Amino acid sequence: MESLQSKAKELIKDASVAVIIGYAAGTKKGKTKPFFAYSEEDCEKLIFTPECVNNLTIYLTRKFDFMKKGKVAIVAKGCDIKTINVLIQENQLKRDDVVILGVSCEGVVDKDVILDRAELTADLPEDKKSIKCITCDVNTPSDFDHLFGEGVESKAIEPMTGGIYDEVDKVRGMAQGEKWNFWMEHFERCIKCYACKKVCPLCYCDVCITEKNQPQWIETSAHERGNYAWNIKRAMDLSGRCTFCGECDRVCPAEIPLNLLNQEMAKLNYEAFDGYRAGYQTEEKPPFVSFKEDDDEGFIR
Amino acid sequence: MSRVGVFVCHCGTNISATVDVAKVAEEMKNQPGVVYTEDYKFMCSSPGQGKLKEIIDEHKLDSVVIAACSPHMHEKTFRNAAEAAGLNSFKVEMANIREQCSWVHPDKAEGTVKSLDLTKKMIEKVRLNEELDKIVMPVTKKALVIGGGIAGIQAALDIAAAGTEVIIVEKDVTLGGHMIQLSETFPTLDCSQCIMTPKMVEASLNPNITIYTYAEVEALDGYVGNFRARIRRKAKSVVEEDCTGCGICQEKCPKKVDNPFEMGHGKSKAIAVPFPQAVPNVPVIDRDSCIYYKTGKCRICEKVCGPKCIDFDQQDEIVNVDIGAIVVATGYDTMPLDRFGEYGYGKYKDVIDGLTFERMASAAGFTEGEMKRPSDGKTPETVVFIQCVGSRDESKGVSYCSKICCMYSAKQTMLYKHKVHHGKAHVFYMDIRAGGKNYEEFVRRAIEEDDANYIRGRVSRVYEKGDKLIVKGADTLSGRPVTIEADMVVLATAMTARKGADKLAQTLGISYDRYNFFSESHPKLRPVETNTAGIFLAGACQAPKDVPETVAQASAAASKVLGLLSQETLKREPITAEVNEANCIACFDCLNICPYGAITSKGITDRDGNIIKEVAEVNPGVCQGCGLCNAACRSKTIELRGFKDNQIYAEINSLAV
Amino acid sequence: MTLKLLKEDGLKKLIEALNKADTRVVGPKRNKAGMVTYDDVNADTELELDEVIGRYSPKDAFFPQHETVMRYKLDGKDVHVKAETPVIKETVLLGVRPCDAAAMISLNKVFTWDYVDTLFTERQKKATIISLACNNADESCFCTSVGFAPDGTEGSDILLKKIKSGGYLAELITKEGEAFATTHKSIFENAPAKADTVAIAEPTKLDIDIDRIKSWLDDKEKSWEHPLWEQLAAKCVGCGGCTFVCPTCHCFDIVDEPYGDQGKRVKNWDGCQFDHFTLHASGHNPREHQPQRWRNRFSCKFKIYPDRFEKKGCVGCGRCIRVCPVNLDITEAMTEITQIAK
Amino acid sequence: MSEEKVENKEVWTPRIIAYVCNWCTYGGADLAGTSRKTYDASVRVIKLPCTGRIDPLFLLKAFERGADSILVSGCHPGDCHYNTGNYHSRRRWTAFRDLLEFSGIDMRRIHFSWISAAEAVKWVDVVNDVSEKTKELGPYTEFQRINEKIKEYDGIFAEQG
Repeated sequence: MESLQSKAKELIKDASVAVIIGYAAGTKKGKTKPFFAYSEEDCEKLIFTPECVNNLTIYLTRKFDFMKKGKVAIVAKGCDIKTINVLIQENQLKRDDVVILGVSCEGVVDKDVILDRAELTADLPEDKKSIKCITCDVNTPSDFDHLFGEGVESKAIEPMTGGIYDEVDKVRGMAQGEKWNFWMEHFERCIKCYACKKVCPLCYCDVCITEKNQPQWIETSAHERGNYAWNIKRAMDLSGRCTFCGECDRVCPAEIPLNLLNQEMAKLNYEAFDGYRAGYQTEEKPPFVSFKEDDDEGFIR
Repeated sequence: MSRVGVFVCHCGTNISATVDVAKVAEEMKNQPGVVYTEDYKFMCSSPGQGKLKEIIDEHKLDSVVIAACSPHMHEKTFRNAAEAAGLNSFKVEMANIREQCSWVHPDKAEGTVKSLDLTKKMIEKVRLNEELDKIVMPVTKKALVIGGGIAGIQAALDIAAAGTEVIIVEKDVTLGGHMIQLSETFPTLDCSQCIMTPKMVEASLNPNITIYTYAEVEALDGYVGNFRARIRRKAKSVVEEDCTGCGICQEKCPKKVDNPFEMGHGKSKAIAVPFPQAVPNVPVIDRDSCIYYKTGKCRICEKVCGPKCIDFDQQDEIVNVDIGAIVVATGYDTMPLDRFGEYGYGKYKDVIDGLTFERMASAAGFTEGEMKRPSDGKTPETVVFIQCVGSRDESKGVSYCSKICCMYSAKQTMLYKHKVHHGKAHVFYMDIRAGGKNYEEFVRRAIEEDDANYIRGRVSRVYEKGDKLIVKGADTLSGRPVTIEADMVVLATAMTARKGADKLAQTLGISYDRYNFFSESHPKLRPVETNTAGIFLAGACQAPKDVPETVAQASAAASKVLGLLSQETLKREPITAEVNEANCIACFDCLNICPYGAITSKGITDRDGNIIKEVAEVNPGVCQGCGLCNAACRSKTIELRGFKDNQIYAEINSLAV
Repeated sequence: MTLKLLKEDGLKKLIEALNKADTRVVGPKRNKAGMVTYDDVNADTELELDEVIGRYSPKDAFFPQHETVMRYKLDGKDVHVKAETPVIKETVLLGVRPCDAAAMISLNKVFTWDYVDTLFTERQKKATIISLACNNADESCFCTSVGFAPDGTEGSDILLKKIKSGGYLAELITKEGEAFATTHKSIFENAPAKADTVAIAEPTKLDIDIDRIKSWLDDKEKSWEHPLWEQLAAKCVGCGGCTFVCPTCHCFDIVDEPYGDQGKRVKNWDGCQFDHFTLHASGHNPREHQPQRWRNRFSCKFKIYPDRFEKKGCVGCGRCIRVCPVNLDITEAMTEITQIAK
Repeated sequence: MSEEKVENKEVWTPRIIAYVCNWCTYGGADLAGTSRKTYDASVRVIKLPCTGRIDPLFLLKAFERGADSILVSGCHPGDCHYNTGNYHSRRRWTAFRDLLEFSGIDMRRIHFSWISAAEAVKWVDVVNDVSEKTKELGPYTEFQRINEKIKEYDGIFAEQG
């Protein structure tokens, strides 16, 4: 990643950017951490490995102050750039305010996978990859200002198949009662820590509905009723927006399969709304704020 | 704690027969916040309203629930009464225990249980109702009329007559619309040009009327009393102000083109007025046909023009106008006939439509009023008129009746007979619909005095044999097949909505039906209003109409406009969205979803005037209170007054089992 | 201190006996998602005693994440209010780690400090803690760096140590522990003179001096606005995972949950890492930025706790490190401050 | 046990919450009244300006508050008083229905319809059909179990409620 470091240094040196949001080695084996480089010296700590799982675009949102510091550079994988696109689409970010240091990526590690040093240089085996990487078609970023890592071809995939979508299909195939029990078993474990929303770059509301109690749509208690309402509300709010960075699923201390919920919605949006996939463009209006007169209404009598 | 008064109406026995109103009143006493309840025979009666006022005053009520009929029936009544007693009118809610309870649930026990629920639900809601003030808006005292046919002209003249400024936007080169194409009009047979031309001239001379021809409304912003229309004035390539209308350019122009005004039968020029009495009498260069625009050479018109008003480089001009009210009078089209192969239209030159016949019969038309069939110019000895071509025909055409064809076909047989005394007119009809003043008499005259042969039945086929058209049909009264050797066939084509009417409706934000005719607000009681306040309808853009009806509706629309514009300010319901600026994060889903463009971005500035954040802002004048934004907002930062989340929550929660 | 022996089938018998006595047993157990948490145990086979440590702390046994404290019901114009008096069973915390046992003492100080939270103290009073000394530690364990030990006895009534050949050596720490062993004397047998126990884990000893950290924190001039907070915690996304898994974090929120014309007042876990935790009704937030919130959590552990309760606020269980999605490592801060404060 | 069930069934009447728009379906329901058409009394109407105002949260809360079935009804496409409100809501419902179905909600308990102000008969038919189906299905115990569980867990205020 010498070229990434030297480009970063260059950007800092000629003051093109105020800060570079990237990754550095973590404190524990197999861990990396989000890192903010303000000086040329800092830039030497920047890395990019398959352990760089975080979606750093959260630091571009209003939840943080980085965008107030001036122009910001960010190390972003193809999947992270999808989030950037949605943020642009939703008026949260201006493309010109960010320098995208795109990194080619053949997959990052799944949660709880800790790689040996030797594995780090070799190709990452499929079973150690995060599930989002199985269906990735943006291995080489679609939009960037500078690209690092050559020769990685974006895979051609059939959208909404394989990987998580096979899991989605499994749940779709369950009987109604089975589905209910499946989700209740999961939601029962929810501890309402809201780590899912906190880590999500698209949950950027200043005041979340969960913080309102007049009225109290989402009960604060971590019981199934409140947990169900919360998880459904969140999946609904991310419908047509979620870019499958998988961060919520990764951070959930209760191991609730949040990817399943969000990707069900992604699949639905793709199927019902003309192949819409969030994060692949910045101009089109998202499905929930647009419509077609001939949208399907088979369910309405 | 709130002070709610609950009034349970018997509605005579309409409610009390199937709802235990006394029990409802009694049980509601126990509801939190309720300080007074009563059941009463007729709440909407004068004594009932008097009682309401009295109790509001006596018990210092801050909210009222009337459990009675539908709010659509009497909400206004009770809100006005409460307001008269000093209560904010939005602190009154109705529980619908009549239409949605006593009248539909005959079981008294069930009805009473439901009434209790419904009343309790509204108590819970009304306690959270906010005091709202009606929105006061200024009024721009100027009107816009879209369409310069008889409807538009009539509406404009009536509005202008009251001293109000009005703008006519006409898509065509001239005013006049379809009516100026007609030869003579039923049921009086007076010449259309003779009665229409003076109106056109009157409009053009009226100082209160501004006319934009060759222009279209491209966009509309704003709301009742405060619209802003963007009008595109297409380049005429002629400086209108300088043109004297001498006509020399048209005379010298070397490029002949088909004349659409003559239904393609006469010829016109690349620079022309459609007909000599056009208003304004200013020619327009048809850039698609003009030799200069194609080859860069010619410019003959420029050379011959005395006042030098030819401007080949003229650009479209955008005019923004502020107006308070709009009359839409865009008229109709006729149905394309390619679907009716059996009548041979397009295949045989002598099968023509009604409008072509009008031009043929017109003294100023392409035959100068003589009956000459298009194929060889011979005088047609036998003419067959076929009615309901496309109308009342769900399979190939439209299901509605085009309304005017019975009358104009009768008229056309008469015009024909008056010109070809020995000729014979046959009319195939389904039913004769002559329901207007002197209409039936007019049809009888065609039959009895002018010898038209009316055959009840449909034509199955028209085909050529020699120089004749063989019309095969059936006489359903006698049950026999009929074959007529005709020289000319005239089709009474269905009236349809203007092409692009749906697009205009979307631009204006008015609704339209499945045939693209614009929808009136109520078919009986609000026939000239649209559902968008401040926009009115006149003429055949709403449904097929004849001239007298069109003129009547135009005058009606004008009176609605004048009524509206006579007010200094308008008051409207404050059921509009509001933004919590502290929490708004400007994702603008609300802005994107709003059907009215009522939401815009606003910068919040600090003391030094620096923009520190962007938020959504609602223009309460434009907002119609649909609440789409409220549902779309993920954090419920934009809410609809009167239907806020806590109010709906209270309703749902009150129904907990 | 008395030593006893639990034979190989000792835990089995113990759980059976406790079940019979209608005593609640809480121990490390694998849930349906595959994580080990502390939950109700009905058989020794459910116990996951080899897991380094459970995902969450066992504090939930005394301080449930969701607890009703009061109920109300509207009755006409009246409101009936009823304090909650749940049935609290005798409970045994079995196989928890010594660090967690120690943490329960720290927690107790909070709930008995100014107001005695009887729901908490009742639960604690009725509980016997039988902890299990650690034979394994992972990279995140740091108890020895903050003055605790993998075989520490603080907070435990009984400490078990695994015997190589099977069974456990039981150290009866407290009077309650002794009484418990007496009640179950058929299970707690006399210990042999010498038992060969499995080696105790040795978590990496970090270069941390908590006294020095405390005095640095005491010196607010130096520490309060130190750039270190920003450097370390700028990346914190405020997910609060650390507070929910921490055995000594104890903040809660009290809210009303209505249901039709009735409802209840509940006490739910809250955390200082959430942005609205300190948000005032006015809109002002004294801890506006995440690094300030993280400074609070750090100070709470290493200054406020010792100042107010003369107890350590951190027992080195390492859960916050394991759960953190951005690798915000509390030991990194402790190591750095130890250096700075030199 | 079985006896108890039978007894319960006799006293149980379904609770159906209908979210309807002010202009079309509410008008249709009113017309049913003025035309004195009778129908099942288990429906409780909550009036909103437009189906576009109906939030998925309303449906969740209705189930949380014990609804056995839910009806959402508005203007036919093209009839919306607000031009496009029902088009937007149709999209929202497409997604939300899918989510509910995916998460195991019994979709036989959620109904959508377009009922114009003229369609009193349709209103009557739809309401009757929904309540009939709901009666066939019985109370929505699967969902209510969450409520019951919470009550049980806490030892509800049962004696006074």
